[in-house]
Amino acid sequence: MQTMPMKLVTIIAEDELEPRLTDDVKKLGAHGYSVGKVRGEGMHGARLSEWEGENIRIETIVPDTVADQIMAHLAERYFPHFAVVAYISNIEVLRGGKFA
Amino acid sequence: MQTMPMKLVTIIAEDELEPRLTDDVKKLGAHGYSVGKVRGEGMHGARLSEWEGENIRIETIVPDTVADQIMAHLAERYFPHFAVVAYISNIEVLRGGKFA
Amino acid sequence: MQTMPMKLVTIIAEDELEPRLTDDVKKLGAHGYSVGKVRGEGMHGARLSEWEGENIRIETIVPDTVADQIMAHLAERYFPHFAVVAYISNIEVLRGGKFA
Amino acid sequence: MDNHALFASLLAPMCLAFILGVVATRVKSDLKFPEELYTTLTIYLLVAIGMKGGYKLSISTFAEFWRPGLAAIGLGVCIPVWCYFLLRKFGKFDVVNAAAIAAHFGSVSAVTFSEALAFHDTLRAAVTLPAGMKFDAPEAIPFLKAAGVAGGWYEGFMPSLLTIMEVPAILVAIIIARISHEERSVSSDNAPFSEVLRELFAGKSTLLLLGFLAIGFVSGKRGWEQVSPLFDVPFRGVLTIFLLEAGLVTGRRLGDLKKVGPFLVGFGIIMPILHALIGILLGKWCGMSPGGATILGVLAASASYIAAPAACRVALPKASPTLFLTASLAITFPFNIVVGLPLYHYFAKLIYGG
Amino acid sequence: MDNHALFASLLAPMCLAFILGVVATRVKSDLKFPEELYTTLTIYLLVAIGMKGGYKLSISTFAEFWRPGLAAIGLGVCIPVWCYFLLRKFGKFDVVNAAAIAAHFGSVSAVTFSEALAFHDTLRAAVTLPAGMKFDAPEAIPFLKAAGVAGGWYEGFMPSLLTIMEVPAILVAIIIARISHEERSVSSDNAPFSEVLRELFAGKSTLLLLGFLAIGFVSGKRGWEQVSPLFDVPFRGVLTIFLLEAGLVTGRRLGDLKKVGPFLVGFGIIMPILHALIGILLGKWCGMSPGGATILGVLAASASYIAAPAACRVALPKASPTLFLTASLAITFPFNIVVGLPLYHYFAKLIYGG
Amino acid sequence: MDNHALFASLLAPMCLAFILGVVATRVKSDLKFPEELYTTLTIYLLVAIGMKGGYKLSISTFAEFWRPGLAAIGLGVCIPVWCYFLLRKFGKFDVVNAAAIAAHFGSVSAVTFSEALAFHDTLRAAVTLPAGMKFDAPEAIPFLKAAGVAGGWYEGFMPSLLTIMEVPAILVAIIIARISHEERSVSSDNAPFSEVLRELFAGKSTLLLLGFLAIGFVSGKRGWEQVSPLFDVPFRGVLTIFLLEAGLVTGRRLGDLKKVGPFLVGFGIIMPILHALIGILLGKWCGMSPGGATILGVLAASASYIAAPAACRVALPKASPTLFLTASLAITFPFNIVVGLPLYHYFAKLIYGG
Ligand SMILES: Nc1ncnc2c1ncn2[C@@H]1O[C@H](COP(=O)(O)O)[C@@H](O)[C@H]1O
Ligand SMILES: Nc1ncnc2c1ncn2[C@@H]1O[C@H](COP(=O)(O)O)[C@@H](O)[C@H]1O
Ligand SMILES: Nc1ncnc2c1ncn2[C@@H]1O[C@H](COP(=O)(O)O)[C@@H](O)[C@H]1O
Ligand code: NA
Ligand code: NA
Ligand code: NA
Repeated sequence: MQTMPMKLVTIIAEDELEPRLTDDVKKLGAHGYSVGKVRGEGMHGARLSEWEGENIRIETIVPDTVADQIMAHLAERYFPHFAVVAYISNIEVLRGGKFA
Repeated sequence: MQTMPMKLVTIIAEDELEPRLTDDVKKLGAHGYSVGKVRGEGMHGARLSEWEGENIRIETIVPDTVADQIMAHLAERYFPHFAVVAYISNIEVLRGGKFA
Repeated sequence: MQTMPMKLVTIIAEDELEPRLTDDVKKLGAHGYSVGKVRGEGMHGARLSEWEGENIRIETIVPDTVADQIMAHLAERYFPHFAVVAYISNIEVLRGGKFA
Repeated sequence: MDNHALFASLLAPMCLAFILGVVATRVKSDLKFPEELYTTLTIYLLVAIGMKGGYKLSISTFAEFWRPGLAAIGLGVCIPVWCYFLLRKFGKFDVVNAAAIAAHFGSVSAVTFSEALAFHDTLRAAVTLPAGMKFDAPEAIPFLKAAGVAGGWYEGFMPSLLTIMEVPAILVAIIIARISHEERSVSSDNAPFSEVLRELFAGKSTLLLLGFLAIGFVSGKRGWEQVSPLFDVPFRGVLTIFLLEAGLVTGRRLGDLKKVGPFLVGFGIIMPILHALIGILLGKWCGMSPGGATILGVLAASASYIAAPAACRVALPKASPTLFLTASLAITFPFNIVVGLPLYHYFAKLIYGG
Repeated sequence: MDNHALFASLLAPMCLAFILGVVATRVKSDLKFPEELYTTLTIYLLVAIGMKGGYKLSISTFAEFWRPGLAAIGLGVCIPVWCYFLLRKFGKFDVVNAAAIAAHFGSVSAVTFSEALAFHDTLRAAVTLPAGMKFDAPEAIPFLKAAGVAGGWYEGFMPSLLTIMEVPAILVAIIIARISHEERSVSSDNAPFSEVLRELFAGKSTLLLLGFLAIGFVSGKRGWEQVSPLFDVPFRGVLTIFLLEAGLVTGRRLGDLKKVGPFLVGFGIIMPILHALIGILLGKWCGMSPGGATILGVLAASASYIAAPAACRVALPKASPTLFLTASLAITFPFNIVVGLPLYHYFAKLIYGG
Repeated sequence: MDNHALFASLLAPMCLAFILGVVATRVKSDLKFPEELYTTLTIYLLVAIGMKGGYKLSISTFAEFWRPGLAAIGLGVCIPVWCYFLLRKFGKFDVVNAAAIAAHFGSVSAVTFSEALAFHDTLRAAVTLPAGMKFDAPEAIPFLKAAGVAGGWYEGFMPSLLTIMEVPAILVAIIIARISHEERSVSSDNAPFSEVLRELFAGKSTLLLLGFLAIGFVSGKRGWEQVSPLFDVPFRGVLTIFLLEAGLVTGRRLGDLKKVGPFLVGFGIIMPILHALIGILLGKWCGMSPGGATILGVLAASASYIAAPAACRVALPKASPTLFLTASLAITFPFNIVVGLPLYHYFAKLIYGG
């Protein structure tokens, strides 16, 4: 089995942003994504229940360049105004073509 | 604290496959796993609500060899027919023996 | 975009421990965390439904030293008595200052 | 179409809630239902339908039931056959997709069925009865029956027909796919047939419908009285909430209409009309009441979106959910709920001369 | 304050459940509600309020309605203006935070409103009626009205006022923020105004309230009868469960009281009292019944925690949720539920001379 | 065993739904309940039981209550003691596991209790009453009482006994574990005793039961009338849904029976029978009605699966959930629901001579 290196971009954000963020990652070149629900605490205070709003956790497997573009886009459009956290990890996948 | 390197295999798949997949990873040598719920979009279209079916996200911490076997097994049995995505990441754990 | 290396500590534990664990990670220096729900199986048997209790999955982005302290703390206080699994991964973030 | 039928369909809270759901997605509302609520409402509807059907069956006779029962099976077996050939021949779909769509149109939708019952109950409430008599009292039955199509009366065993019609079409469609040449060559990919059978009968909708049909039958009137405050009294309120959610999902899927092409859109509207007509005629031929025949027509017209998708994912994993879900959820389901019900009622009027 | 009013507020299961929720967080109970249950209960309450309001509106006349309707809009427009200036001038809040808090106090809380209705229904149940007459029968209305403040009677269109008052205050507050100098300089950060408007009217609470108001209005009595077993009969039980959850959330937020400072705590108690007074006086001036005027006062006094936070997150993303949520959830909401209701009832008694 | 008792247990929808749930797991159905639904149903059941119990307690006298109350505490204190010694001596379990299992058998199950109430209500419905009298009317009570064991009448304060019996057994079992030598040596691992106490009384089941017992007591008849359409009327329907889910979980756990060994299987069947007998005799000795004594027996026989597991995880983290959950969920719970209820009813008949 020959695995290929790929980047995993994980975005944690307010759930109101879900439609915008998933649109954006698709436009920037991601061929897919997965979204889970999380609660959390950070600089913007606690988001631990529906009353306070909750967070989503978006994961998308993308090539290096797309990962960089997503991060740059987040830094420009979202970081200044919204409760958004994002990070990149290195992963190995099979069928690299599916994500490139 | 002496940490040990280990592999984390993450599998995203249709929720109908959960019992099969967790059985398989256990048979291939994983001593445990965790499953969360996610929604998602990919090649097979959107799986964003119960009507369309939803996805699960299985994580299992395993030694290198088991990780490879799991990936090979997925590539053979699941990738051709089902909406399944999988990747490996490098992690560090304590108590390496728990996972080997 | 200049990314910075950071550690991601992931903790999987019984949901009863959530308040204690999130308090502990904050005290040890994490500026934020996210919590999702997972089910799972491991040494302590299956935790696959509310009847058996369920698990949570805490993620916190922290600098290296804090990651080590969290792991050491878990090893001392939690591993002997509770169903807890934890691992560290390397990630890249923007705005490193937010997490340090 | 008279006023009552119009109210009973278009102006009833159920239908309006469905439309509100579609509107909400069009204005990009942040309204969304937790998935767990959807699952919970589905469980409720299936349990409630099954339980009530079982109780009603326990007070029906075999003589009344056997003919409609056979008709229902016949519809379930035949509909997927002609759907498959039309989809292959004129729709140019490949084997697996044609079979999967055929399975959906041959099987049935419990929610469309519930709407049909609610529709008839509303008709019933509008019948003029002797002073002081309530429309749901047993003494009212002769008057309702006498009112014919407008009386809204239907046989109590209708949920049994729903249950009967759920599985056969899916089985037939899978068999068609398996015996066709193309599919055989890749059959090693597929789950064994026994597995498919188990999946079908153990599938949640069949299991709940069949299981609670049995429970309702066995525990009879005494059992029904214990649970009807939950499973009967608030039923239409729950259906309203469910249809709001159904509208949200349908609205989100409307964008897929382009993807599936005009053939499937036309197919998803014309076939239900045809199936409804056949169902009503068959119902009359079996000696069913006008209401019962209309509901049999609705069952024939409705397309499954719980049992069939789950079965197709296992038995025909190469079929595209975009095709079969869009056809059943975004085309046939709203058509039946909004236009179909009063239309089929009108057919019944013509056929029974009400 | 007489015994009935006291029972109707403090000893009713709803209020006690709220207190139990607060106590549970104080003793660090592991009791928590699934978020999906919260969402489900919210959907239920909004649908039920809207639907009942629409039905009641369908049996009201425009002549009764127009004056209270205008009064409600007036309150929604004016409250955020004076709140904003007080918060800026005496509270020393910056533009965005002052505007966001003002939006919350100008808008309304559907749960506080429901509690106010339940409170009045309980009063009503205590009125002495001719033997054999039920307090919810139409014949009882003249007796209830005759009992004045103690009769607990209110106009059926109150939920329409709730709906009317939800949006304007939020709009006004956002406009104030936008035209103020500080904010203009960073306006490129903000969503365009059209987007804010869409967000407001498509926001889930407005959409459900408005949508079901329309559905209730259109489907009228027949529609109402179909769904009232779910949306009316168990309403107060559901409210009890909801208030238990509200208590849990309020309890967890009590710790934030320190963070927001004494000014906001005082503001969150004094302003509701003031607004309630204004509301009741305005209601009387519009010719409303004592009960209706009290409820208008409650609407004015209540602070939003569904529509306003969602809108502020989009339109004023720099506003601090800790400030506006703590003010509305941890201060004003419990104050209104526990102390406010009987107090405003007492005001109405003084004003109407009951 | 007469027909009514048989119907009341085996053929009632609740019990059949439980069996359906077990069957569903055996045929590997994809039917599963969202966890949130389970939590919601649990909250509903506990609130409903507590609230009704509080209301009924508010119309009971202390003279009726004190003896059964003491008996309940006595059972809660003694059962874990003898269970512990049997488990240590004959079962060869270690200290923590023996204590944890003893805690489960000494504490009680709210669902088994609810089934016992539903069982008796069904009996009650079968009593022959003077024409026109309803079995739940106050006038019927003398007739029900006169019918003895078959009358299905029981004291209104039974939910208070449930509440009383929840905590003591868990406390006693934990104390036993702590004072035993083995455990003391590792006591530094354990949560301090004060923490355990808090955990017990703030645990969700105790908090909801106790809290709503108080709310029901304080808000009395007027409060009860406001919420009974949600907490009383549909109760048995909700219980049916809950038992379906309980069946699913039990079914999945049946595979663990092998793991726990034959001793625990026998223990989980024989001890409940013994405890039921003791409970019924004690109830008679306290002057309780046959129905009340049977239900006290059921409480003694039932094993906890909400409060006890949560407490053991904190206080005895080394105890194995496989052991205590399999014993209470997969053995004792189904035994009590399916076989136990009619059996204990039969015991009551022998003891009271009904
Ligand atoms: N250090 C962190 N590690 C993990 N998640 C975080 C961290 N900081 C913030 N978050 C998540 O991101 C959300 C927004 O963060 P913030 O903008 O800091 O309030 C929080 O609600 C958390 O869910
Ligand atoms: N590039 C991706 N990154 C993250 N998740 C993905 C990606 N592609 C697909 N997925 C997830 O895997 C599921 C199946 O993918 P697919 O087979 O491509 O439809 C989707 O529903 C997503 O939840
Ligand atoms: N190898 C593993 N990989 C991923 N998750 C695990 C693994 N082992 C255990 N877990 C998770 O950690 C929880 C507690 O583990 P344990 O203490 O081994 O029972 C389990 O319920 C799983 O959710
Ligand atoms: Na059909
Ligand atoms: Na207000
Ligand atoms: Na017991």
